Amino acid sequence: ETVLTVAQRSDPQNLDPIDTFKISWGAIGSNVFEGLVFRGEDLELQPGLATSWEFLDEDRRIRFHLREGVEFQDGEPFDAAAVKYTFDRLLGEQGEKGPQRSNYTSIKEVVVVDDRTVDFLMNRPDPVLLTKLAGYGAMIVPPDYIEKVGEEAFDMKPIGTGPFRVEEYTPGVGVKLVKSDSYWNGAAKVDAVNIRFIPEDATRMAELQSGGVDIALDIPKPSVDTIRKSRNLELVSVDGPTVSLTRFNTQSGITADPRVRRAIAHAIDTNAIIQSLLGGMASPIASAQGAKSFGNDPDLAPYAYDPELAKTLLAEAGVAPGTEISLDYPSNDNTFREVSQVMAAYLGMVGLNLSVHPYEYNVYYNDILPNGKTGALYYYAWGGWTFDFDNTAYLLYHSGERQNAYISDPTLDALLEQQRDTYDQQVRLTALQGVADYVYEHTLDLPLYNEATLYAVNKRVGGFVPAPDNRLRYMNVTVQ
Amino acid sequence: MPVLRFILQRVVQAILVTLVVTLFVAFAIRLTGDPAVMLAGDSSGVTEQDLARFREALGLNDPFLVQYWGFVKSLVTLDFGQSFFRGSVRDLIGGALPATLLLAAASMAVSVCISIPLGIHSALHKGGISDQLIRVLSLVGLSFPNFWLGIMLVLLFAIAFPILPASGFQSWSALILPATTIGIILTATNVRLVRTQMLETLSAQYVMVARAKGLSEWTVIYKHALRNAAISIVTFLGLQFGNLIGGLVIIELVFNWPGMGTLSIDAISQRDYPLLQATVSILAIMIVAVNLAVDLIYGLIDPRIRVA
Amino acid sequence: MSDINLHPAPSRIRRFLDSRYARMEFVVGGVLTVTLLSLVLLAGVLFPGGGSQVDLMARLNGPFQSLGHPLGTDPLGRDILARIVHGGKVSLLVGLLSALGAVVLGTVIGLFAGYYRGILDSFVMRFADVQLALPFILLAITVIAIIGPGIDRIIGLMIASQWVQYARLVRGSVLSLREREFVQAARSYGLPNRRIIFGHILPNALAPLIVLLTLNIANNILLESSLTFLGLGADPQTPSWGGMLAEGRSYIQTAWWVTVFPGLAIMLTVLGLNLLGDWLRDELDPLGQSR
Amino acid sequence: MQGTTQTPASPILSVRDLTIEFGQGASALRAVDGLSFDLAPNRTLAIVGESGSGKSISSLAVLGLLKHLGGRIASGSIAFQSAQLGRTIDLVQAPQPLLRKIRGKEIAMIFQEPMTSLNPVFTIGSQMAETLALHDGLSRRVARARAVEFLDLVRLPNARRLLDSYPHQLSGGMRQRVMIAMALCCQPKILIADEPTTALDVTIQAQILHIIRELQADLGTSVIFISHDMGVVSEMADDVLVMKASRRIESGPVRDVLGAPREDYTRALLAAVPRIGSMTGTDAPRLFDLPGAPALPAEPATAPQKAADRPLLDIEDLTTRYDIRGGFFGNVTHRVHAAEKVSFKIYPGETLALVGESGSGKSTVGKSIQQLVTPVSGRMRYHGRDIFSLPAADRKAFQKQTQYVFQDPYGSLNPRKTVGESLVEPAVVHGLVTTKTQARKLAAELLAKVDLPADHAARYPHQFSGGQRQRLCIARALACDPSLIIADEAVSALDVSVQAQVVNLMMGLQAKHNLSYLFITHDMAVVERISHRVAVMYLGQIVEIGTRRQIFENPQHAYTKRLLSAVPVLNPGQRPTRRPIEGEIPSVMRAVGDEPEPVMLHRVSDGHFVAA
Ligand SMILES: Nc1ncnc2c1ncn2[C@@H]1O[C@H](COP(=O)(O)OP(=O)(O)OP(=O)(O)O)[C@@H](O)[C@H]1O
Ligand SMILES: Nc1ncnc2c1ncn2[C@@H]1O[C@H](COP(=O)(O)OP(=O)(O)OP(=O)(O)O)[C@@H](O)[C@H]1O
Ligand SMILES: [Mg+2]
Ligand SMILES: [Mg+2]
Repeated sequence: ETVLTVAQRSDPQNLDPIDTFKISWGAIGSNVFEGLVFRGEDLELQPGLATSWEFLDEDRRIRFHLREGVEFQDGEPFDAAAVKYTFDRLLGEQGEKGPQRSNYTSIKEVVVVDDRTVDFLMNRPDPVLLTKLAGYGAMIVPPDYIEKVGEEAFDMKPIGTGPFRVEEYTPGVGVKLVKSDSYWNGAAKVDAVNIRFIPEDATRMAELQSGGVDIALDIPKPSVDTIRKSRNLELVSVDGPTVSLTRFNTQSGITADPRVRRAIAHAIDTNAIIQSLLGGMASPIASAQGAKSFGNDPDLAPYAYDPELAKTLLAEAGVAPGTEISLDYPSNDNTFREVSQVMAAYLGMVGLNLSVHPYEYNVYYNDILPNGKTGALYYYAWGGWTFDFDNTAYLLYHSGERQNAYISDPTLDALLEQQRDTYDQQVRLTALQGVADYVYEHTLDLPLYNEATLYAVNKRVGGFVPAPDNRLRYMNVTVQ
Repeated sequence: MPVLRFILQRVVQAILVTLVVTLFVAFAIRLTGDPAVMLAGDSSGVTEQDLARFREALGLNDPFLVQYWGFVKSLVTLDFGQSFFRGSVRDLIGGALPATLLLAAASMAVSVCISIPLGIHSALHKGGISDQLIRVLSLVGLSFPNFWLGIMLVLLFAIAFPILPASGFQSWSALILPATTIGIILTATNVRLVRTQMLETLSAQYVMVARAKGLSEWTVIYKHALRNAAISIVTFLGLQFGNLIGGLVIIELVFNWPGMGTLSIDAISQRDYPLLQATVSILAIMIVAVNLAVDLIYGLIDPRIRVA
Repeated sequence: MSDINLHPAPSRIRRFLDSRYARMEFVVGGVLTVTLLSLVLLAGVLFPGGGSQVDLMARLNGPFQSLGHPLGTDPLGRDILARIVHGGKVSLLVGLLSALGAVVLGTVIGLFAGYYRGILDSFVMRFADVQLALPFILLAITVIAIIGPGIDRIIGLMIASQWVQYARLVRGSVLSLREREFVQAARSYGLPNRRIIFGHILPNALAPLIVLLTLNIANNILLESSLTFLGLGADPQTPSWGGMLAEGRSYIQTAWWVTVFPGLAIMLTVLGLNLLGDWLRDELDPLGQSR
Repeated sequence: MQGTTQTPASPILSVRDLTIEFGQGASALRAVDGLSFDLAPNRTLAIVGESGSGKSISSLAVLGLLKHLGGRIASGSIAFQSAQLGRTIDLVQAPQPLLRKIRGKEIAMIFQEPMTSLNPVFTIGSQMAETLALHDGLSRRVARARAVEFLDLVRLPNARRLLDSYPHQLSGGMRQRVMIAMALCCQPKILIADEPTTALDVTIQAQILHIIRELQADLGTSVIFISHDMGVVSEMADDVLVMKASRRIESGPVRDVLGAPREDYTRALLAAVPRIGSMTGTDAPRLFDLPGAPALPAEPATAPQKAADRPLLDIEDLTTRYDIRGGFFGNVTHRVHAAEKVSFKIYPGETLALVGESGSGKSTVGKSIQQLVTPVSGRMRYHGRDIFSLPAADRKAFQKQTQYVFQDPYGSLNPRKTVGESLVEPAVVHGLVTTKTQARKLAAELLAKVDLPADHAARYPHQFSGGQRQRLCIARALACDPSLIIADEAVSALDVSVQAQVVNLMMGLQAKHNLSYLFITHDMAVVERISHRVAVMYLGQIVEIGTRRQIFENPQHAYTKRLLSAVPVLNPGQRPTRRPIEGEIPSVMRAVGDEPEPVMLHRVSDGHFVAA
């Protein structure tokens, strides 16, 4: 019996796809569940449980043709009723209690046409819907099984159509997956996957080095060198979805002045930060998205490091040297704690005294951020697994969004709404790039970097393909 | 029936303590955060309305006292209800509490077995080379940050000489490193404590008398002197035990030991009210129980101290 | 175990050591403490930059390699020596004040509870139970929410949550001491309770307190950083030993010096203070002298 | 068998040139200087002499326990003929494991201070059984039975129950008897008895001495008997060694040394011995004659005018009981009726001696007056006012004016304070001294009063001898000019000359300041000298009370008579012919509900009352 052991930082705490939106779910759920649409490591959309789909009724209806001969891991057949059940559950009472529902509210209803065909009736156009059907809340669940065991049991031991089934989930400790014999698309190469939750970086690395785990996720930057030097480990990196930025209080204080914001942007050498603190495992960005994101404008260059220009701009804006400003961030982010101190050093060189201020995570996202209680600068990191700028941009720049306390700009609102209203990808691209350009122009944010997703893999492991979105699939992985 | 009455009295007090602690905790946690935000997690597009819906679903819109009463009921029926994010609280605690108790007991045992002989040796050879060495080492030991020590032990025994598992909880051998780490840190203080307390009693007249009876040095020290030195030692051990079951967070993290410390820290940072209230009540009850035991032991150790 | 000293006349060397021993403790402890204190007090003069000079080109330089950074540099390229010297300000302030505050408060409360027993004792000890059961982090978050951050808050919080330990420890000893004859004697000649408590009971209950105090000084220096990182302290940029250790945590494997030197600083502080404390105790303690 | 003068050929213990030092280098203190003596088998060597002259320290040296006190043998040898090893060994050089075999089994010691010699946290039974199990290999049950036997032998009441008692539940004399029983129960070859009977009333003392003699007769035990009581010494000893200031003064057979002393010090010592009956026909107390000191007026302390004065302290029906808990839940099953309806008055300037059987409740009465234990019922008036309801200011005055000297001098001194600090503390509390210099001066004065060097103020309690500590406690009581001193067995450990000096001092103070004493003691000779009136306690009740003359010359109660007849007299070499006490040992411990019958006192003559 071959067992693959994987270590990841956190416990999703709930295996039901609609109850969680934790990235940590992705590397488990993607092996157990499948959606109608499949998006692999290359980020291309492909048929999944649906073999094909078509847009009908002026795009108000999307028809999916379902795959034959698929069954859930307990033998329950996969059919149109299961699809309908899945979305009724997501959009209904059960979904209301979870975070996933809000991503799928563009769907009005799912109608069973026949056993192998379903229609999605849309409330409004949703250009990202197909992508979203490939992940998380849209995973198809077994109606009979849920009715039989109940919601609470399903949280702990769910069943899907994927290549592995959940054998045992021990909260805080790990999940054991075993190969499903009834998988429609071949059989997994290992018999079981033992996923362990190891929150402490040093411990996860120790387990990796001692051979206790075969694959480790969430590699801390300081360990990159150690892994590289190790004889039996391999570091695998791929562009990830997560972008980090510092945002400005654009409404009050000195950062209400765009010149000051621009000055700050030019005062900080993000490249140097990436090369040193992040070990080069990140790329500079000009907007709040990485290179793989739909909506990225490759022509937009990050703000250049130009302290002289920064000083000039500050002088122009009438900011006296030695002016105090502060930067807030959530206290659980160790990397940014370092980055923030480097930023303080850079700003010091152009005459701004930056004090940094951590807040407890919940306080930060519940109070400081939404209520606009931040300092002149504040930290924001976002990892949209859809790789579509819409997701990020809307929540960052559309007025009235919960976490956007400062920006309310009709131009941005219009662009954002325009791209949401159409399935025309060209229109959308233009609009999203427009958003990026506009934000860049007015220096509404200071984009810092797009972190690479890092994996460390023992050399006895074969067939490992890194997933940019953390949704690792272990089906084709082998281990000696 | 003084002892029985004393215990009953303490049980009543324990209930009061638990209520006060949980009331405070329930109040403080609601004051400082919102579980709905945690539920939203990394999800995009969660709106105020969504949050309001979460709050409704979690029962957070009820008046505080109604919510608290619900908790008290769940406590009385020993069905601690559902965690906001992760299933049955009883199951979670049922997993974490034994792990914590095991680790705490093992490390206390390690520490007691090492520190008492060492402390006594040190006291007997006051000023000698071995005493100096023990004292300096104990200071070094107690100023070690526990995570540092833990990671070092892992690097040493799991990576450099891979004889023990680096982390985990499944096998007995996995207990060795965490118990040793905590054991070392506890030992460092306990050695000093035993030493100072023994210095005091070793000079008592009755110790001299015990020697004059021809008792072996072992009996003189471990029976006659140690028992008299034991009050402070027992108090200290009681405190340590309380601390251990309450807060092994860092060690639990380093060794990936799924105990109560991590559970309650998670509960706090996620604002998981039911889970937090339950862990804190368990903790309160344990602490009261440990202190009751300590107070009863006082009476056993020193008959001049009467309980009640 | 004690079959030593068969020939009662001690050797010359032994005698020399014995007579000097107390003074050796004093000298070593004193030198350590004074050196550390003066380094910390003179931090501004010795390292005017405050150790906050970030230099990404010089990050994680090893120790003993260049004169500029004798103890190496941290992940941001800051000089570790300078940061240790400056970090002492916060660390010593927090470590010493919090431990002192807690020991004073807890000792007084424990003395009274143990001496008078009855309702006062029950009340105080149950209050202590409540205190022990409260999760420290929650307390910290609540404090920030209500009164905001600051070093004084850190110290206050540590005192508020640690006095309990001292109170329990003292109470235990008092329960036994109050039944001793010399306490009764003092009572019989009309010594006010207050003076019995502080003059007779306290000196006999001091030894275990010192042990706990030592432990807590070290712990609080470390704890300070967790609270600062949580937002309870002033500004995480201000160096402190605990902070340096915590920040170096992810570099333990790659750059040992980042954690080892601040750890050493804590250790030397604890060592110095303890040697002085031991010396003082031996000076004051009759029981120890003739043994 | 009776003491003869010839010295047997081979001594079982032979001490040569023993020199003992404390401290190091130049500051070293010689506690014993060149001491030599021999102890023959089956004989008793009495060591007498000045308090602090090194008697106890020498005994500890024999057991090889000095290093635990911080002392060391600077030179000398101690040769011991060990029966179990079958050879002679030098105890100075012997390794600890060997010494351990000898201690307790072959050489047993009764320690001087019984109050602090028992481990407070173990029951009497376990402390006794432990030794038996160790040396005689007895099982727990057999050991307990043997322990009961020995406790009975030393006339401890309720021996079976006593096994489960803790030391603090026992009176001073009871603890001393436990110590004796413990030392005897392994039937050692050499018994070192360091003032073994100081806390015992003379009847029980006689019993104990009888047991020791029997043991000697049966097993040929040799005894080193350290005592200040010359009467006891003359009854017990074959040979006597006199010590003063760390040195031997003279030694020899008892008849020679006590009958025809050669040295001045011995003569002075003997001259100071109070002889019972010497006061017959007088009413008032009289000072001891101190050799060398100027002759003193015959009658320093005039009898107080009771009729005129109101009593200083008026005790009425004082009842104090201790609960004894038993069973799993710790219910009260028995009560110790330590004081039952005790009534007496003390007038200003008067000394009331409280004598009585060991364990009869004398200390309890003292502690009740001092409010250290809470009485069950009764009234206590001080200057006519109820002690319990005194307002704060008067309570303070009461505490200043009544000083209590504890029976346990070691325990009642704070081990962490220099004796200087301890001595002046009462005076400091009551505002009599305010400055450091005053305090230092007072400490020096007080030490001088009890014949201790002023520089001892800087020492700590554990650095003194038993008698020295006792004097410290007396000195402390004198610190703030009290008007009543309750002295519980305060002079029992003092050698006769120091005792005479201290008692004289007390009487002098009485004459000068109209001081009153409640003098709890077993030493009838001292009682005769010092007291105006005497109260006799038996089983928690006062059975006879009257003036000293009435009691001594016309004792009425059977117990009083027995007490007076049991006083040993100095008659070197003469063995007493008293019969041991037999029969039931009466006890003050009773089951709950079984209250003792209160005795009724009948008037014998004016002021003399006796129980029916
Ligand atoms: N630990 C000590 N350190 C210093 N001096 C001590 C110590 N113990 C005893 N001494 C001194 O040694 C001397 C002899 O003490 P020891 O106890 O033998 O006297 P003693 O003859 O038994 O007197 P007493 O009749 O009063 O009991 C005393 O002067 C005492 O002060
Ligand atoms: N704390 C206590 N608990 C139980 N019994 C006690 C306690 N203290 C004293 N007793 C008992 O009370 C009785 C009287 O004791 P007390 O000390 O008053 O005797 P005493 O007359 O002073 O005797 P001695 O002359 O031997 O000192 C004894 O039988 C003793 O066992
Ligand atoms: Mg003596
Ligand atoms: Mg008594």
